[in-house]
Amino acid sequence: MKKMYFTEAIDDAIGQAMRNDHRVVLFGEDVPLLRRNLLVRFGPHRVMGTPISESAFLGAGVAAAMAGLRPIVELYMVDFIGVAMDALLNHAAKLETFSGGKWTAPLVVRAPCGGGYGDGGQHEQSLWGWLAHIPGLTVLVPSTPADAGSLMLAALEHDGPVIFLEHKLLSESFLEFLGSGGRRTVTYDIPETGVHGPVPKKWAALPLGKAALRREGGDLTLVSVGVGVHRALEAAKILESEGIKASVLDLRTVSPLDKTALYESVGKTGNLLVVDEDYEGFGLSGELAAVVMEAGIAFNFARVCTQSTIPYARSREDQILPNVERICTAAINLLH
Amino acid sequence: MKKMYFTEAIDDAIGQAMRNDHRVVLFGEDVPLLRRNLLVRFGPHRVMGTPISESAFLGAGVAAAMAGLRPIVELYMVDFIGVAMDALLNHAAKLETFSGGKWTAPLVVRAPCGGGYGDGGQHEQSLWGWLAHIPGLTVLVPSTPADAGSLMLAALEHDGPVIFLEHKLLSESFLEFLGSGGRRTVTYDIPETGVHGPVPKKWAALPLGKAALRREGGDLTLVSVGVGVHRALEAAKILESEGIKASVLDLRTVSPLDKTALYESVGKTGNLLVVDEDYEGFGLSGELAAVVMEAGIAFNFARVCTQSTIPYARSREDQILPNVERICTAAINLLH
Amino acid sequence: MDLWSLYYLMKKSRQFEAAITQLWEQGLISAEMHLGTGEEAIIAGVVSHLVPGDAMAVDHRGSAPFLMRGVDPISMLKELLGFEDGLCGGMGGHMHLLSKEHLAASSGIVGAGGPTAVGFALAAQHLRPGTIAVAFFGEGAMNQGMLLESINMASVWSLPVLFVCKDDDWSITTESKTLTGGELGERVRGLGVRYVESDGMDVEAVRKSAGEAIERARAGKGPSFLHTRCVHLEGHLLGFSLLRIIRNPLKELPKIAVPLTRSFLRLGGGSLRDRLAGMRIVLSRIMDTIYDGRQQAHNDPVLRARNALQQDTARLQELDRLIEQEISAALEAALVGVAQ
Amino acid sequence: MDLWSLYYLMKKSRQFEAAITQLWEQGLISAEMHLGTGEEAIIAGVVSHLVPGDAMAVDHRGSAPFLMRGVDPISMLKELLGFEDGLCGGMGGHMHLLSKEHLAASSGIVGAGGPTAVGFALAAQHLRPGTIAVAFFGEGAMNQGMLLESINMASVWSLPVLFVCKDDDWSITTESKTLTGGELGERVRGLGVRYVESDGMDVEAVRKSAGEAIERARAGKGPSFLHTRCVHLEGHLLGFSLLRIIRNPLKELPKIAVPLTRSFLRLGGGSLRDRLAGMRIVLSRIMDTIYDGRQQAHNDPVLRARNALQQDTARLQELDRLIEQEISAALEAALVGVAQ
Ligand SMILES: Cc1ncc(C[n+]2csc(CCOP(=O)(O)OP(=O)(O)O)c2C)c(N)n1
Ligand SMILES: Cc1ncc(C[n+]2csc(CCOP(=O)(O)OP(=O)(O)O)c2C)c(N)n1
Ligand SMILES: [Mg+2]
Ligand SMILES: [Mg+2]
Repeated sequence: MKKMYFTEAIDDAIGQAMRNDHRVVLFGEDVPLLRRNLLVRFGPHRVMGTPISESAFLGAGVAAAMAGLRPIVELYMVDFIGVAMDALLNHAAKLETFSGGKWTAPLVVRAPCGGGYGDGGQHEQSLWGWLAHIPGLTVLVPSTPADAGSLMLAALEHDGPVIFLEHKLLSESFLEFLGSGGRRTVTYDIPETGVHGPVPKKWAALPLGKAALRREGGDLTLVSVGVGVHRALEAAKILESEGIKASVLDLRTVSPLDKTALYESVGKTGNLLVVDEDYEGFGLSGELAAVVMEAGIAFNFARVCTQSTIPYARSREDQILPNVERICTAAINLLH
Repeated sequence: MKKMYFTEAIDDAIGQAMRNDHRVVLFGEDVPLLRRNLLVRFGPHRVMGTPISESAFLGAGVAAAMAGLRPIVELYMVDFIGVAMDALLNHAAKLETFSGGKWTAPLVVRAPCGGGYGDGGQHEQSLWGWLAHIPGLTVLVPSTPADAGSLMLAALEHDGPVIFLEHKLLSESFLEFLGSGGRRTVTYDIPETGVHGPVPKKWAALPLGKAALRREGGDLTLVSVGVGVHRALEAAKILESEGIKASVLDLRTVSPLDKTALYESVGKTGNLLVVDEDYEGFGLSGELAAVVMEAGIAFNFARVCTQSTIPYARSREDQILPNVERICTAAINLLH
Repeated sequence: MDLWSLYYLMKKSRQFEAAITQLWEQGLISAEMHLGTGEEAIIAGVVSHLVPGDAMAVDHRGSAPFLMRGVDPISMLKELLGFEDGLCGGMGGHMHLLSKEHLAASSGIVGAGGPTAVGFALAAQHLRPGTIAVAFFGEGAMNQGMLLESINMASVWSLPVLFVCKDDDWSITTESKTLTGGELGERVRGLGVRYVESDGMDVEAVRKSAGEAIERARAGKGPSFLHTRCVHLEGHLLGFSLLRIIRNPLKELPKIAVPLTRSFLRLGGGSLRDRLAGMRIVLSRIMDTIYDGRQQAHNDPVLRARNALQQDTARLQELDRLIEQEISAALEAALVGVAQ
Repeated sequence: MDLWSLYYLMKKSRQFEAAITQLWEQGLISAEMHLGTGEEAIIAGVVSHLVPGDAMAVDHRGSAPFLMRGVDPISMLKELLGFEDGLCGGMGGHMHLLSKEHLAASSGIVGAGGPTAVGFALAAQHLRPGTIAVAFFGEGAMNQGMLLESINMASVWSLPVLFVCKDDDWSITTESKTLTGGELGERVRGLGVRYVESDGMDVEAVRKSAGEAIERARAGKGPSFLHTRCVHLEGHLLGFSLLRIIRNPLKELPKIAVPLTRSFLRLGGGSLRDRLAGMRIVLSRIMDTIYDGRQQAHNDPVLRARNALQQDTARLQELDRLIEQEISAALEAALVGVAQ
């Protein structure tokens, strides 16, 4: 079976979409070099570099989508959405409602996210729960090459704005671009099955809002996205050796949530442990608790999230970001 | 006892702070006219107008606070934070951690928020839960003139960044400025006790993170902030006539949350109904569910929030924003 | 297009906004209402060049450009009234008028028209060569970063955009020049875009300079920036406080003067010098409102055009009558079923 | 301050960043590392004017300005190593160096130095009259809205700010002029701020023009913008891919060339013309890197100053020796307890 790297898979799926739909264009800072393989295949009219003007080019992406294109707008990192949030908060997310359902913006915002490699708290945020708070935005966080490519295709087929978050620990090429390629002396805790894996011959869109049960176990349900899924799977192995059987649910889509899958698993296990690399408060972990409560399911709840600004020091960073040890401890406390 | 209007109380408290501390300065768009009473008392060096450059003047507020001032930066409406989010997300909120606790930014961001008067979905957002997601930000949402003044003073005494949200339905002068003053033909559902009420002779800071139990009842706990508190109180009256006794907890501070007060009340009633004018998903309502679950308290949960982009049509708007009828129905469903 | 047709567009818009004002005064429009009253010559001079496929990004003053672009007045009035059969199903409202059919989008976020026009123009380049995008905004927006970024992007991507600055000197209660450094022309050229000025009260002048700029854009010669001056006869929005003071001083002035004086005299605070400086600023905003162009008829572009057409009074009166009929018919149609 | 002292500052910074490079290569610095190597003349020429109470906002290249401003090299190295006794307790790291004592703040957000300098200057005006704020940023940041907004604000508030643009032609892999419209000078003047240019390789030239600008600011005469050119000898960051290709083509080129060619030849996609145009862009970025100033010694401001001081070789060698000692001592001190 064909195998690909995470970012390779995304770019490959984009290539397929660009080949089949001339409305798909790509722009962002340094995109001509970062996506050079697409540039030399589709040319400079479809793969464009932008100035360091996020609010202008993200806003332009929204309008270009309104006017018939299917743009993929790249941010260097999701953290930099700060300067351009207006385009999402007040425009992309609101267009469909404001127009009485008559106008939509099929825009894909692609942004590297996440930490675990020592870049400091202004360059390692996740923010998926934060973005999902805004009605009208779809938020995708793939955890494997296969999902990454298929979800990118789904994003491109979707008629509304989609935020596609690409975890840096899974992006071989981005980490190498950030400097790791310049030396052999540095290593990160990279989930192998996330960074490289089997992919379909031809890309087909995954349905949005469909979670994947990565592992089944009756004692508790670990729910996560992105790198967190791999940490959860690792923890589940260890827990098994302690006699605890954990299910691992990969949401894949933060918004809309796959409530059905959530109810089913938590309904069985009666224990929900959320593993979320995004900030703990007022985000994904709380929403999952609320949603399951609203369904009237009786369950115990715990969460392992990022509780504060991410420290620069690798050792401290590893403590703040959800890690296997914290997940195991939380699971054991939850059950006993 | 002395009585004041909501915005009058805030400006009065600011006046007291400016009198006692020369480091307190005030700037924002149209501030010279909007805060003219402070301008003619303290002069143009302390009360300054800015160009329509939110990202520059909000970022400048952060740095001015770092360098020794105690600025109050005004946004015309909290919705406009979109263009300036970077100053909060990546700077104000992170400074204390990034500096190893050695440097803080005692900044107050004052912004009108909330809907209920027909200004449309781009000008009526609440966003308090959204802002509270970011570690390092304090978020205040007063519901009475007395709290508004005392919390503004607390904000000015706090050493970190504080977002102070002033609900437009409570701000007599802002609504009149937006045009209602030009005619007698329009009325809004304005909570009387919120817009005008008793205030202390001399302003003293309220402790941050301290909720207020506005009403005590043993059957369920209604938790809210801002105008929602008044809607909840109104609903509680009606519920009483149906034999349901509701407590109403006014959080006043969204972040940090007063967990103690929350545990105490929900512990007694066993039923939590969140009334939140901010968007439902991934926000305050979910966080409250999670926090109470983590405390291991057994309870039923429901929420009445804003579930989508706010419609322009007044009638639809009244349905989308938490209203008394929806609160009563939710309460009854929760208990039966 | 001759002056008669331009006058028709402008007068119709003026009449249309008179109807909106009526609805607003009756309380049928609940919140803020910004009009284009006073900027009709700019809008008509530009919009009269647009053809199907051209796109338009407008700010918080959407009614005039939408009407002149051909959006149905009835559906717009119904939108402002919040009816389900309004232009946007009653969901958008006056600051968020949207017409996919006309590729016309409004936003209440100052400066947002910049990125929107750039995106529209990018789509035009790819999908509808020869079509263009126009952005309307005020001079206050020229301090909003995303608009400045957009002017630069239009330049480096050589996009078919016309940026139209409707300069009325004011940003709500602020006199924009006091907070805008340098010259707009230099600022725009420094972002790489061709800069032209035109008399915003003179519809034919605007139409001419807009025409040249739009031709260039259609021909792939890149963006232009058109700087025009105008006054907003109704002030920033309906019920604008500064105008209320001047129009009804006996009623409005005390509301402001009493607390102001009390605060001016209040113990504790700045020196007398500081306080006087502050007072001077407040008063100047009121004085400048009294003496600024908003009050002067010769700044009314519709009247100006009308005077130029006086020679044929009969035709003029006939035209005015038709427009009045058209609009009051639209108003009636929109209000069908509303208990007056 | 004479050339010897300026050379001392620059050479010390160069040596310091050599030490940082060592740590980075040893993997003791985990992620991105941007150096100021090549811009020392600009930093020294400006920072040598600063006095206690002056403030400084820097971008992602913090080590040089912080060192020259007098921040302890040991605590900075410890910060980069993530130690609890580092400058920021190991919490900030290289893009977020902060020193309250020096009123010096870094940010990894391009353009953020603008608002920061404006805020620092506002506080200076209120609390420390006569002191000023400096902002260091690259030419790429001149397309970031908040920086443009800040230049305008400094102008209209007449703040004591010196904006220093370190123009190296590049934003990572992008040649900035291809995406920057107009002339920076016109852009800055159009925002109302005084514009000066100076040779960024010549520390005395920079010091002179910075001195004049800073004097004006201290005297309450408002902000200036200093445009200087430089090259970053190590490229955008340590391990910069474009430089790796050039320095080690046999190893690096295939990694890029193989997938690139495969994709260039892949079925489905643009016309041959499009593909060639795309290929030309990729190749030009590599070629321009080969031929651009980064490779040329005469663009090294430290060498330049050194040549000017050649007449007194003995003193020069002695000074170099002292600097080396100073830095290696700092390195040792920082590494105490780290198993090498
Ligand atoms: C980003 C943002 N900041 C502030 C506001 C509040 N606001 C609405 S209109 C306006 C003044 C705009 O002035 P100008 O651009 O000159 O347009 P004019 O109203 O004069 O036609 C302001 C500050 C807003 N809507 N959006
Ligand atoms: C808002 C924002 N957008 C993008 C980036 C990614 N980024 C980091 S440095 C850089 C290039 C900056 O170029 P320039 O300002 O010229 O500084 P130089 O690196 O050339 O010294 C970019 C795009 C960022 N850090 N912040
Ligand atoms: Mg204006
Ligand atoms: Mg550069």
